[in-house]
Amino acid sequence: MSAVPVVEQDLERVIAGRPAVRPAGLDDDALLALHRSLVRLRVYDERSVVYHSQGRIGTYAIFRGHEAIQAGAVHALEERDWIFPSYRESAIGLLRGLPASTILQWWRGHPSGWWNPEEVNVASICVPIATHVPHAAGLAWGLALKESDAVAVAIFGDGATSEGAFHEGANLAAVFRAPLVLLCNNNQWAISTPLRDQTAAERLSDKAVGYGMPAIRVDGNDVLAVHDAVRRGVEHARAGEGPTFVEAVTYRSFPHATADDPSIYVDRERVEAERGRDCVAAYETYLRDLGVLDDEDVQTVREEALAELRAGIQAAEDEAPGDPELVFAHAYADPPPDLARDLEELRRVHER
Amino acid sequence: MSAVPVVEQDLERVIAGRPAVRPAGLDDDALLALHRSLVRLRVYDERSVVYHSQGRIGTYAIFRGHEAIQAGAVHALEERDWIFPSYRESAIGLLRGLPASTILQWWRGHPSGWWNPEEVNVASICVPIATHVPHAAGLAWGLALKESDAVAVAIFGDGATSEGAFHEGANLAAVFRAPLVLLCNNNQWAISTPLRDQTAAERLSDKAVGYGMPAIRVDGNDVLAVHDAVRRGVEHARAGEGPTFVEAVTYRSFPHATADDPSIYVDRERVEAERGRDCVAAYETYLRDLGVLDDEDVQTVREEALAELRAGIQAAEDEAPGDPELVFAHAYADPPPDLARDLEELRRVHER
Amino acid sequence: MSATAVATRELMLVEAVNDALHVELARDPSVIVLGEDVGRLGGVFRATAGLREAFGEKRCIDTPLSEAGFLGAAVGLCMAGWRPVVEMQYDAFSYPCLDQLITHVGRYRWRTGGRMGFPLVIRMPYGGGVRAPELHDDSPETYYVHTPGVKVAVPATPADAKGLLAAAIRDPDPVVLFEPKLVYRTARGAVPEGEHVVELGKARRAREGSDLTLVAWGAMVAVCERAADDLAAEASVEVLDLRSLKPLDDEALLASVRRTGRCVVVQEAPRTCGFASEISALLAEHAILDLQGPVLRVTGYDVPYPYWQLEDWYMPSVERVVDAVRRVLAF
Amino acid sequence: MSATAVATRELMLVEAVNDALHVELARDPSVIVLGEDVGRLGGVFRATAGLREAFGEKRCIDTPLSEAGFLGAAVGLCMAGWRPVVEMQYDAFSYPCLDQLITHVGRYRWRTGGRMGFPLVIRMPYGGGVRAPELHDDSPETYYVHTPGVKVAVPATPADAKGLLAAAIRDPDPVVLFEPKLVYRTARGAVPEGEHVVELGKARRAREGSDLTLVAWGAMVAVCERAADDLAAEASVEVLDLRSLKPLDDEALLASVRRTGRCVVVQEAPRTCGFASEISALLAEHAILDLQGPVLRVTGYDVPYPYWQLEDWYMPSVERVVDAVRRVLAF
Ligand SMILES: Cc1ncc(C[n+]2csc(CCOP(=O)(O)OP(=O)(O)O)c2C)c(N)n1
Ligand SMILES: Cc1ncc(C[n+]2csc(CCOP(=O)(O)OP(=O)(O)O)c2C)c(N)n1
Ligand SMILES: [Mg+2]
Ligand SMILES: [Mg+2]
Repeated sequence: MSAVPVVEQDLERVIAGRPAVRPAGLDDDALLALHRSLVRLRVYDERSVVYHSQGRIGTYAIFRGHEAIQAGAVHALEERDWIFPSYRESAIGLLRGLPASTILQWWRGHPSGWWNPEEVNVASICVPIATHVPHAAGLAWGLALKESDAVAVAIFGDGATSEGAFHEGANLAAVFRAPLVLLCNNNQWAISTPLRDQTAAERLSDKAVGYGMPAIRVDGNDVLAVHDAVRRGVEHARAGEGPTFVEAVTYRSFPHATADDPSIYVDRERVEAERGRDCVAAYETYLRDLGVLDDEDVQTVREEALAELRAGIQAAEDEAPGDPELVFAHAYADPPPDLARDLEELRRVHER
Repeated sequence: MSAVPVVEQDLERVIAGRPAVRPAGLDDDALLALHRSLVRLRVYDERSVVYHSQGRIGTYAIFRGHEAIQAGAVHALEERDWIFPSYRESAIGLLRGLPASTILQWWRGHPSGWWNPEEVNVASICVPIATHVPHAAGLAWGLALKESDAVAVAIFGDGATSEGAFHEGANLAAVFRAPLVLLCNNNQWAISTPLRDQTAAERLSDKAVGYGMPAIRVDGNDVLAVHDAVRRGVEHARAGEGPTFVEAVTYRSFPHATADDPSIYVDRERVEAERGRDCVAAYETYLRDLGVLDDEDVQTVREEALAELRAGIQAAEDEAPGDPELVFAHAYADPPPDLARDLEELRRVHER
Repeated sequence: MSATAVATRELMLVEAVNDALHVELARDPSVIVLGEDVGRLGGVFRATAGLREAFGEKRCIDTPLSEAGFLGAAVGLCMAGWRPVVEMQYDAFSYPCLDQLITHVGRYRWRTGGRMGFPLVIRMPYGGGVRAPELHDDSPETYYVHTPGVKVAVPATPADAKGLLAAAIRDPDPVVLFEPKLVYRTARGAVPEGEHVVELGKARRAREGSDLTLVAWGAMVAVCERAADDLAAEASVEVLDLRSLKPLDDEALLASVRRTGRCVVVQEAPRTCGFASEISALLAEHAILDLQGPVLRVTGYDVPYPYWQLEDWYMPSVERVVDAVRRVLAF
Repeated sequence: MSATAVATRELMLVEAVNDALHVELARDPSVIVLGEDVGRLGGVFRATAGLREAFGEKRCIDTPLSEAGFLGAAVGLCMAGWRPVVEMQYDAFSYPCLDQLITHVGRYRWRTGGRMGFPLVIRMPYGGGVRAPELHDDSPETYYVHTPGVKVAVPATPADAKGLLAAAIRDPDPVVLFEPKLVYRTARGAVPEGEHVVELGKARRAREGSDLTLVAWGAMVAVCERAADDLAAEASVEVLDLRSLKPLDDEALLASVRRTGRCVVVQEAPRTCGFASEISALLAEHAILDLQGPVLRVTGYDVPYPYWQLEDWYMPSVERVVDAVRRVLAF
């Protein structure tokens, strides 16, 4: 393999070197597990784009190229640690045992797209930008108050750092030394808005200084670098030292979502160049260099992932449509009485 | 005089040295004008506390000890430059020609406490924390878009830096290179909340890094240091280089407001020590050392200020109570018709 | 709710709030209090006084100045098994938290398919008449009660201030409590000692009457009672204290108006889309044949809350209430 | 408003919005547009397409992702003499700006004693039915219309989308414009070319009728028209498109209901304190003797807007409107 080309200066990297060097603390199984996660995410994403074009799921936020950030983070965590995803990490629950059908149903607008965060320690997908950062801070702080040693990771974009919610959540986490990793997927775009219109800071990791927390800035296409950065943040957090900001620098070389047409605003050459730096391919080359992975393995992992997705879409499509009762369910544990009357009314009108 | 004692490490100072050195660019008149402003603010504040205790004005936010920050800033500006005060700088308009009675009426809850910001380039007093930061950013940016060379200063507290509004305003100002000085009165308290519970950052000025703007950190009890810092920020802004963050470090050694009893939460010894570092006294000593000021001058300036305040409270008290019509006035330039009906109704009911 | 033999103490409304917090924090170790200045200071109105001393600084927490941040954190605290009671320092300073409220507090349980609970409480002093600078006088209940997934209560008496807060803390859902700051220290009354819970969704008949129903909540209940006194020679006026806006005791409302045939609703908030409009709408839907006159609303106006020397012209006065009642009676 | 000879073009609603922006930016050099993705991209719905090309990047500005920040900045831009038109990308993503809206946009003119103007416009796509993930479907008009100091309008047709936006831009006060995204590309109609202004505060009779008035705004107007069609054999149903919620054309409302004697109000937003409640309350106050039956509201429910496979159960349907009309007629 050739070294992952320089996306930006000043980034930590692991897999860029030749000959490939095995990172400390990761044995073959761990390296291959990471690979499997990358591929599962990649295949989920690829298939979702196809399913969307077939009209089988709704609008979908593509994460191709960002699998290294997601898999790198999850593998740096223990099962008891919490993940707070944005819409960009909609499928991260796969790596925690959520069935593909659940996540597909989320994108299909089916009520069974709901999951129980507590079962997998993955919070609900956050649609509004950055508002989950205070949740993650509160959860992490709340766990520490209960003397648990679990930690949390919140994942958000470069654009998210402009929101007040990011600021307030990050500041609060630092003040309360919440065991939290703030993982910023700096893909350099917020829909059509480039990073330079988002901030005048040179690096997003510079923001950490103002919160009095350490920052690590890594190549977001390098799954091992992300893994290592998040691992260090997690150790810091578990040791009671508070939050860390991790900036994972990558590039959004695909549309923001299926509805988006980036041809209006992006530089095609840059996109082409960035596509050549694919994080999954880079890692596969690295593992091959290490002698840990061969073509057959790649094939098997991919086929398993494809089977998982095929089964997932099948399960999703086989599921009965949601009962209208669900419109009224779950908002309250102890609902105001008019909701029951409304449901009755609705049934009467539509079932006559 | 003895040097102003060290409030914190790592602060820029001007008047701390002996023998006193005249700062470049400020002649006797300028130095004395600054003194006069300090005294006018001091007297306004002292009298307001008295007026409050006499029941002649309502709850009042004391700014004793912060006069150096306010006067230092105003004197670093041209008349065409805008000031965005918080409640803590309620009387800053005095230095721009607002009558004391106007500001006293604000605290008396009289509608003539309203002023026209455009006339003095002083925005309305901002009561909610930090929400004026985006206004100042927008105004400054808007002026630049009109190719004016005026700049703006927004003044806010240490606590304000925790709010999303501060963050969003600061970031936006930096992105649009708005000609703005963000002047933080770090008095180390937000009501009863000390700075260490507000942020884990070592210095508030560290926050500037994350916005890609320069920062200056000065002794907020040193009017010349504040003046110099704001002046540099203003020059930077006027040159089209964008915003600067100025942290003026002081200490709130008086209650948050007349309703507050800090004895519950402050350290009395620290308060006593801080009171000994009074910014007005320090500057007077400095001017005496320079030979620019003598006891008689001090006396005169103070008496003039007192006369201004006496006349102000008189004028305020002489003013007729506001017409109930004002309840309905001014919200809209072109009000929905029901407001006129409401006024009629109100008159009918209360005047029978 | 309370049996006849319950011991009571005479308390001011804000003391009753404080009492509820002491009792509930002692009862349930998962209850924690957070907000600006609630710890060291015990709150700018002293509603949280003594909590830090009694329960330690991990259960009564001074937050950074960031309403959206600490309400968002409270969502996370719920996920970690806590029952946070969040103080907003004043009505208008709760507005920065509306985004968290609308997008998360009211929706997170739904998002989990009802599998996780968000038993958080937001309490705040609200309302005018306190001779304070602007933005210390708002009555923002509409923003909250219009938001799905949350409940809203407003006490008018010390006993209800304690009982509704206790109910809110024990409720499995997010509850917003508006405390009428105008009467924090002037409303005094007997408050049951120890545990005292006033079920959400039950109105209180503050005064019985047969000719017209005055509907109010919070500080306006006392205004209505004074109006009823002033009208005693002319009419028998019932005063219904809603206590809880969501869930709403629509049965009590409809029963009262069906009996009296007339209704005036009184609120401090601006008129358009205020909760008084909701009450009128319910009557227009369910009591149209019972109404012997128009349903009038006596409300704040659709303008910014004025400078305080003029605030008595803005707040619903006894005179305005009396006038409205007379107009309905004369209809 | 428009003379008979005005040239028109057939446009989709979102095109009419775009047209208004082009015309108004050309007319008045102090009008500028800002928001997320309004520049390079021309808006996620392409409502601002072509503006940057036509007027330059200083008059069509991509902001950082910070709704409170750029609405706050718009307040400052007004102070510098600009007339900013701010886009919120979606209804629910406007919630972070509510604090600026309530504490400043609606109050700043008042604060200056009426001496400074704040002619800003907030426009946003709103409403459900678009098969999108959560928080892309809200109808938040209550939060805005309850806030003093702002005006609120909601077009239902392409011509009104253009005319109301032009009126909002020319208005001396802050105006919030809700654009029904559901019909952005399906509502088509003749739109006057060039300058076209539809005065705020004038309702539009979308359909004439004598037995009952259906009151609606935005995307619900078409639902009401379909319901009126379905009912044609049974009753003559009038459809009143309010167009502007504040100022409200209460004369047109009362005139219509006085004539028909019956009213059903239809809105997408949750029921409690929705604008439908305000309409009901106005009728209960001013038309009580004219009403021949209850005023019914057909609304969204007081629950989070559901996952989209269920959204048709949540949104007011033609069936629900028809049912409500029949109930009132049978009363
Ligand atoms: C509060 C809010 N405002 C606007 C949006 C609309 N929106 C969805 S994604 C997006 C861009 C986000 O960019 P970034 O944070 O960089 O994340 P990325 O999409 O690149 O992963 C915007 C503006 C939103 N979801 N929430
Ligand atoms: C949004 C908001 N929240 C809460 C308050 C109540 N409050 C008034 S002053 C204050 C403390 C402000 O501290 P800081 O920013 O340091 O300014 P200082 O008072 O020290 O000048 C608080 C919490 C407010 N005015 N606005
Ligand atoms: Mg991005
Ligand atoms: Mg302070």
